[in-house]
Amino acid sequence: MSSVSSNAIGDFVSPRAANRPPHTILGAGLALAALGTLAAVPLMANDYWLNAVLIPFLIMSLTGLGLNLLMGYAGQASLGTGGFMSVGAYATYNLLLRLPELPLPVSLLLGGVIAGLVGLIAGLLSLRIKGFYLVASTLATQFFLEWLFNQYGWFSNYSTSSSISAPRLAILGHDLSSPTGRYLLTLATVAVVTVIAVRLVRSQTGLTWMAIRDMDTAAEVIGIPIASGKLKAFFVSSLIIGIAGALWAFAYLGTVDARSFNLDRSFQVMFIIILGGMGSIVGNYLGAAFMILLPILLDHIAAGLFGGSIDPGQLENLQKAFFGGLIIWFLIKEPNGLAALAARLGSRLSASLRR
Amino acid sequence: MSLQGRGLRVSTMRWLAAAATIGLSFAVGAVASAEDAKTQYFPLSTFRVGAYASSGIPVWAGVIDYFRYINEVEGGINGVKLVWDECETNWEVEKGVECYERVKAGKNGSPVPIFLPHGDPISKALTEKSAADKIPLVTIAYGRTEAIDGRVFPYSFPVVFSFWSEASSAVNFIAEKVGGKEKLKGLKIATVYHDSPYGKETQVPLAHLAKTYGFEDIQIPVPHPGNDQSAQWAKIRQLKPDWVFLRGWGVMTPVAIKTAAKVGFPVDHIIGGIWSGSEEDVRPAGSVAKGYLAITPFPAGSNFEIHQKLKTYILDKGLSDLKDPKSFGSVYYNSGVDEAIISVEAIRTAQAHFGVRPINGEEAQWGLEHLDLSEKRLAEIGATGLEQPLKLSAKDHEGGGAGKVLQWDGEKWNIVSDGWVRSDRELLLPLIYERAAAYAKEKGIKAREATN
Amino acid sequence: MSFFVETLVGGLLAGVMYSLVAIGFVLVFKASGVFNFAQGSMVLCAALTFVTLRDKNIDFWLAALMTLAIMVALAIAVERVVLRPLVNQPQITLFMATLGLSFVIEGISQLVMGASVHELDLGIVDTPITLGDVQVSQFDLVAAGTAGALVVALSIFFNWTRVGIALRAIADDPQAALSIGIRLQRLWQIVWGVAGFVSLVAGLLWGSRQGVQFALTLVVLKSLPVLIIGGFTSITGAIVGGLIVGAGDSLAEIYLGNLLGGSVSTWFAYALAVIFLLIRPAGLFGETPVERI
Amino acid sequence: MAEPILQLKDVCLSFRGIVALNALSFEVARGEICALIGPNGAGKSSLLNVINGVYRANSGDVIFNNQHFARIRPAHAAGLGIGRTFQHNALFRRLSVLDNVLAGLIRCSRTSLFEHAFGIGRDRRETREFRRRAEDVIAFLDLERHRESTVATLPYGVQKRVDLARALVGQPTLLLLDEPMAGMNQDEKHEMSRFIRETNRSFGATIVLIEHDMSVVMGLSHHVVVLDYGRKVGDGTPEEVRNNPDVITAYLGTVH
Repeated sequence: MSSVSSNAIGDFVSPRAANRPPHTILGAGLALAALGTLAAVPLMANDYWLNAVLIPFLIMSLTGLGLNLLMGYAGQASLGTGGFMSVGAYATYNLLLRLPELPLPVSLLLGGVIAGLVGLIAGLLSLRIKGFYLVASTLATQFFLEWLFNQYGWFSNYSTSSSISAPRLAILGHDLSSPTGRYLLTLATVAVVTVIAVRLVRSQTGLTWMAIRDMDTAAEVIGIPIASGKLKAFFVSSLIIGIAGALWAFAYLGTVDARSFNLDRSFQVMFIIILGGMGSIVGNYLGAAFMILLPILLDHIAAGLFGGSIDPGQLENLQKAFFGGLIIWFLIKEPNGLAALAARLGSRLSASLRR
Repeated sequence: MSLQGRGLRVSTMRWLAAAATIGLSFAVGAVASAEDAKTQYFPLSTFRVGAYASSGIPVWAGVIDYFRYINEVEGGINGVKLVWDECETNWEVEKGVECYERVKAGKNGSPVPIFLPHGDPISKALTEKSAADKIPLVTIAYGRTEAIDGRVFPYSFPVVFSFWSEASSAVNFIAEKVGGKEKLKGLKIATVYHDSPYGKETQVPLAHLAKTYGFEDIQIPVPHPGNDQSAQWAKIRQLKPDWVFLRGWGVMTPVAIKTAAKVGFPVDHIIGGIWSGSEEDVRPAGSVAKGYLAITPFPAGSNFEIHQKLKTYILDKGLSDLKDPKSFGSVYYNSGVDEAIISVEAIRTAQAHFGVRPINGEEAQWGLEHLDLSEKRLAEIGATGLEQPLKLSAKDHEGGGAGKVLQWDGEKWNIVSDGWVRSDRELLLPLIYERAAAYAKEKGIKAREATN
Repeated sequence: MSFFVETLVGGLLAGVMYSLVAIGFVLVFKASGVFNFAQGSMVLCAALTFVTLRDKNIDFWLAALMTLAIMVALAIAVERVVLRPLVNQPQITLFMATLGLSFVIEGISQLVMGASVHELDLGIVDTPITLGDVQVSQFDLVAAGTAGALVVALSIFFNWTRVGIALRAIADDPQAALSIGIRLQRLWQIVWGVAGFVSLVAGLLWGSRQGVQFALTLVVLKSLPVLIIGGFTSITGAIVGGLIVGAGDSLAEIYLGNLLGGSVSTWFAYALAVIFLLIRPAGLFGETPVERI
Repeated sequence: MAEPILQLKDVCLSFRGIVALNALSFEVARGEICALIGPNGAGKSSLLNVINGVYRANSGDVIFNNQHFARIRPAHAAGLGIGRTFQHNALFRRLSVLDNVLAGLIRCSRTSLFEHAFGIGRDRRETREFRRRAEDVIAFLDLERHRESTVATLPYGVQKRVDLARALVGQPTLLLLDEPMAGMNQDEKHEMSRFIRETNRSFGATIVLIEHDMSVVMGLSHHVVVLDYGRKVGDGTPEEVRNNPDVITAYLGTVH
């Protein structure tokens, strides 16, 4: 019980969720439908919904996706997520600033790649350290990066606040600084990355990751390249997280400093994938919905129910406690995450349809 | 299976409920009742939970009490009553932005005149958004110092006391103590600062002042949250500065005071900055804090005229937002009152120009840039001594730039500086304008012409 | 030189304060394999309860006793509501659950006892003592003493009481222990109770040092590297780790800080921990899990 | 006796002072089925672990295909064509049978991360190729009806077969089977023996296996090596071994 094994993390993945979801075609169809709806949103939603709800929701889903590849598929837990987001953000910022001739998507991608390389370096630890000690050691990366960007003015172009703010966002002359523009930029990025991620987890690479997750010792004996597998996982994961970080900085907040990517962020993302479902792509979206939308929802409900009647401070504390309780409740009721729940719903649905 | 089934049904229902509620709140958000509102909407972003709640709570109390006073006693601003609702930020950037986005559209047709971000990081995150939405940010004693240049930052107002003025006034107070600025030469002044963008804001001005007056400028960072400072104060003990300028936030201040005592540094030679100078900062330090100094634009005290009014009309009537009456007249409470006064006066000025009605951000921006809080006006409000006279313009979004120095006697703060300690604004403004220009250049902003 | 010694001593003593928190982690992890992130909230909860009682002019020891009672009640509740349903879940899930738990504890404590900052005076005069030309803080000495006493008490508890022996059995081989009829739930309740007691002690010392306020929860962040270095399962490790981290931090802040521009202590402890891990992947005193195929 | 594919010379191995293998020497001829027998703790599994580099011999020499590799990494051993199944189930529990078998081919993959991400270059061809090879082995070990099911849900006997399939798909020249029939009933054992014999014949793989059930061993193997406390006490054809007095005292007496 006191022994710590990397499988502890792998064990979490529900068998079905691991690879090749049951009804792939159905899934793809649903995904397309969802994408369509999301793309149509700007027509109806107001700025508040784009700026404060949908954009962060999408970006956090993307971050979850990144971490899920590392943790849910390759079984390597990390709390460096916030740090990798900040690398993506600061790298993209400096690329946009210092190489203005680069088109936005390229800078985004390069920013991601740089984050990926940093992740790869951090991932070297995983070659020797396992399980919880690895989790704890990724905190070193988290805090170091936070410090680095706060400490050295160069990264933030020596702005007084050592915070960075979005240069003009534009693709081929189309200005994207409007809420709708930023929303569509985010949506497009998320869609593309998701498709690639799905390809990846169904490829040899994905298989390698899951083999490492399920039984690393055996995997090594049958000649699966453990080390490179782990490092690839760290690279890809951090790359995606980096892109998400850049979007968070420029498509969502507009201005950030390193503390927007602090440990709480890392925890938030880990919540997203655990509540959503480890080793599941859909899970990231469900988890993000839970973590981003629910607090706002609680806020609205609370305001609606007891607006004014109770002292707002008390109300806030109540909400916090309630949210915490909800998380625990979910972990107990749905240990395999919302994805498993959704899968069950789906199968029930199709069953009832057949009847 | 049956159990699974139940879990399933329950969760299905929850999600339906969730969806419904989202839809509902969305509808509510969208349907801003078309009927032209007679009231002035004034959203408040608050932090009543999280690490800084203790500092936040008295602030809103101050704001809300003054608003209530305006509504109850003066019947609103020229008859236009204020309505407000709160949005919790936890002092986190994301939540702050979310709140801003939630409220910026106004409420029931009543527009947002002014947004008080209440948090240095939040205000920085909102700088551009607010300019785009034409909603002025009033950041009293925090926020971007460059924003003093309204030609580049039309919608950011670091009114009253920017961090640069804070630093400069602190130095000038030391000069006052040692007997003249020429005596500053050769002094060692160590700044112990919260290692964050906020904490670093004073590095540039202090370096400049050190060059000008010939004192030695020592900078000692304290990592967030600052609950262990043995290393920093060991360093102080080694360097033996004559004065320590303490720019903390949250738990950092009491720990600093206690650790100072631990290494035997005289507490009456520590000058706390604006955010290290409240009751909430020194009380936890206990007896060792006796003699501790702090510079602030919101002098503590409950015997200003306005406080008498607030007491009779609000507190005694049980209308106050203050849960613990001890905080009445505390630094943070008074900062709230200050904020409220400036906001209300800005709206008043705007009304004088655009007509008596709920006014929007653009009009409030004009109001702020033409705000003139003369001695006379302050006297009418009853804020003489609480608030310094100030006059804003497009070229100067700060106005005042002076603070008072308080000393903690173990029970309460006493004002020990004679009147307001001015900062060397004329010395620093050129630097500020330079930085603003640089910012404009980086962002491709075209500085507008100063209208006044 | 005296400056160096002073920094070192100051650091070591500061480190002990972190050990105090780390010990709580170790206890829980040993017994239930749970990496209890709510430890920080428990520290806050304990301190807040204590001062609230004190503000009602309740006698010191009585207040301490009542607080302890509340912490034990909390421990039992946690075992019932959180741990029992999650038994056999992977550690990461339990870890996340404790994060959720921390929200609950923080939310409720502040809901009930408010968010304002309290002073906590243990009546320890904190005038520095000077040995040679090296200054030492009385308060820190007291803290160190307390920590030492705590460790002794705990090691007696674990080596001589039936609970302790049962606990070691659990740590060694859960199945076997269960099969010889050790009641896991009861054991967990006891251990979490003890952890509650430890967090009370930590809460009092930290509280009197920085005032009782939300920031108390943040001490966790510094006690993590302490754990990594010492190993998740060793109380001795917690102390040694604390000393290493404390000393390392202070010296780094002074000597490395000058090179790198300060605040290095935000990450230095973790970097140190990683270096230790690379040498000993399960911490100085932790047991390495054996892998057979 | 044909030329040896595998030779061990004075291999010694000990953990924290406990001797697992004591100056052990024997040879395995190409294409034979060699059984390692001996009571529990005789060091059989340790021996396999030395052969494919999981453990490193403290001294002595291991020669495979005339290359010396007492100091080899498991991955490398696999690359040289040493397949391996495990005593304690070491399958990828949450993956389907097909994926488990495919995992056995990963080491043969020549495609890059980039190709996988975009499904370009050799990726598609390789995927098809691997799929075919996996299907063949699955058919050979008649696992078709389990192809898509998660291994954790399969009966023990079948899992053992999946383990074999995973090792086999890489077309090893030497196959190490660690108690392939442990915990099987007679029918399953016979079935498994058939598969092993088939493997040996049609894939031409040399097989070294650990087994307790003497009847199976005697029926199946061409060559038997008897271990006891890390020493070799018998080596020869089943008949020779059956009639070897040391073996009888050391071992046969103790088994059912």
